[in-house]
Amino acid sequence: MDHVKLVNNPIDIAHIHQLLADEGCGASSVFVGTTRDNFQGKKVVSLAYEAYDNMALKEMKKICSDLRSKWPELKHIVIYHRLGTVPVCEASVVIAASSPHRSEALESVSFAIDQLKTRVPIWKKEIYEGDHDSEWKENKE
Amino acid sequence: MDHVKLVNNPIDIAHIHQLLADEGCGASSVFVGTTRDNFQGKKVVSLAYEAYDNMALKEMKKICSDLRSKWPELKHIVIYHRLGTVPVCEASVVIAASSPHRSEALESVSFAIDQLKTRVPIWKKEIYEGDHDSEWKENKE
Amino acid sequence: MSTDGPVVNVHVLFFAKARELANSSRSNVDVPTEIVASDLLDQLVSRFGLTTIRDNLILAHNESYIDNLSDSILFKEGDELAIIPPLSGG
Amino acid sequence: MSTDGPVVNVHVLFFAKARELANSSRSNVDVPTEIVASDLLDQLVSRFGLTTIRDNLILAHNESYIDNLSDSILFKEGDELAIIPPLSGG
Repeated sequence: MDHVKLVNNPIDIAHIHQLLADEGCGASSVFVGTTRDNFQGKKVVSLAYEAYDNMALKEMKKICSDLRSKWPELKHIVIYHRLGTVPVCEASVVIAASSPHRSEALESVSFAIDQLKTRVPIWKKEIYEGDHDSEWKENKE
Repeated sequence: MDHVKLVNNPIDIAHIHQLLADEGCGASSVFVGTTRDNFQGKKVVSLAYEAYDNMALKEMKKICSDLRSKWPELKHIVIYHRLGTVPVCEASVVIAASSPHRSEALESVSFAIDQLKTRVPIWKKEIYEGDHDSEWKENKE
Repeated sequence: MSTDGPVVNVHVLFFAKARELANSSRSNVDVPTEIVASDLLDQLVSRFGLTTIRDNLILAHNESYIDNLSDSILFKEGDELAIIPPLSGG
Repeated sequence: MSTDGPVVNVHVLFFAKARELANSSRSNVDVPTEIVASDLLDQLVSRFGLTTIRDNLILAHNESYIDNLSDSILFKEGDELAIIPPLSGG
């Protein structure tokens, strides 16, 4: 099953693992992206995320379909992205997959996070300590 | 920090994620190996794991050192393996890492699970439903 | 928008830096029923004060990226157009 | 063990299938102070009934794998030797 969501509250990681559970699966892979406390020497207080919601969900679902055509053995796929203010150390994105064997779960999660960064319309602004202007970030190709 | 353990009880996944948390880290990757319910048409009831404990811990620590020399940015590494009887759907192994950027976390976890399977002295026996003899498994190269 | 032919009214959405510069997250704009994407983008950029980020913007039409700015877009009344600055999700 | 030279007593550990076939998880055995690994393995295999899995076994000496069965091992009293069937952790 595909679980795709934009959420405004902290992501419950234990729940993600439950979504992956399947008696026929031997492997789960979970990637968690979290807010870092620094960028080029400036202290990051939090990140503010915004999305083009409908299109973001559409692109996240396309990523799921792409994963399933590349790795047909995949059982469950989870792509959750948090919006709004995300404090340091909390998860902004979780991508997870389960499959009978490990390579599919591991490879598909790596692939999916790269895809998410290049095609899902979501933006983050870093908010710094002190009087540094906050800054819209840009994912590298 | 390196967290290496052989455990006899269910592995608490939420706790693993806590061990990875770090203000300077933007990425965590968690791999969970679970017991599957089938092998070549036979229904698997549970797995029984045994280890050469001291040597297994030593090899698990060596994997941590190898990861740190290949990916010096890694922050926390967790390698937990469960021993004894592991029912279907429960985790037998968890490998996890956190790092400032995502590629190190993802690649190191993939590498570590391959290493664990080829060099850590742990064995599993599959216990089947019905009157099929239980069977010692063998990891493929 | 400057145009000679038939026009339709579409919704334009602004995000992130583009939203801040435009001082708006959403606007309704008359656009030609057919226009080359780069021409449209130029007109939106000048109208909404996005000159400083012009070269980093792409467009999405009805929730699909316009991959090539030299493509023509066909608009219907009520279509949705989005101004997309560089992504930074994840 | 059959040997002519000086011997020392070492602990031998058996795991998984080897443990089941040997009917034991641990034994104390006199071994030569120096012996080629494959010769030692042959003697242990015949003494502990491991013939059916001989070709799949490797040895660990004091918790380190003996990578090459043609290597010689030097033993001291109380050393630990382990009979290692194919691994299946994970």
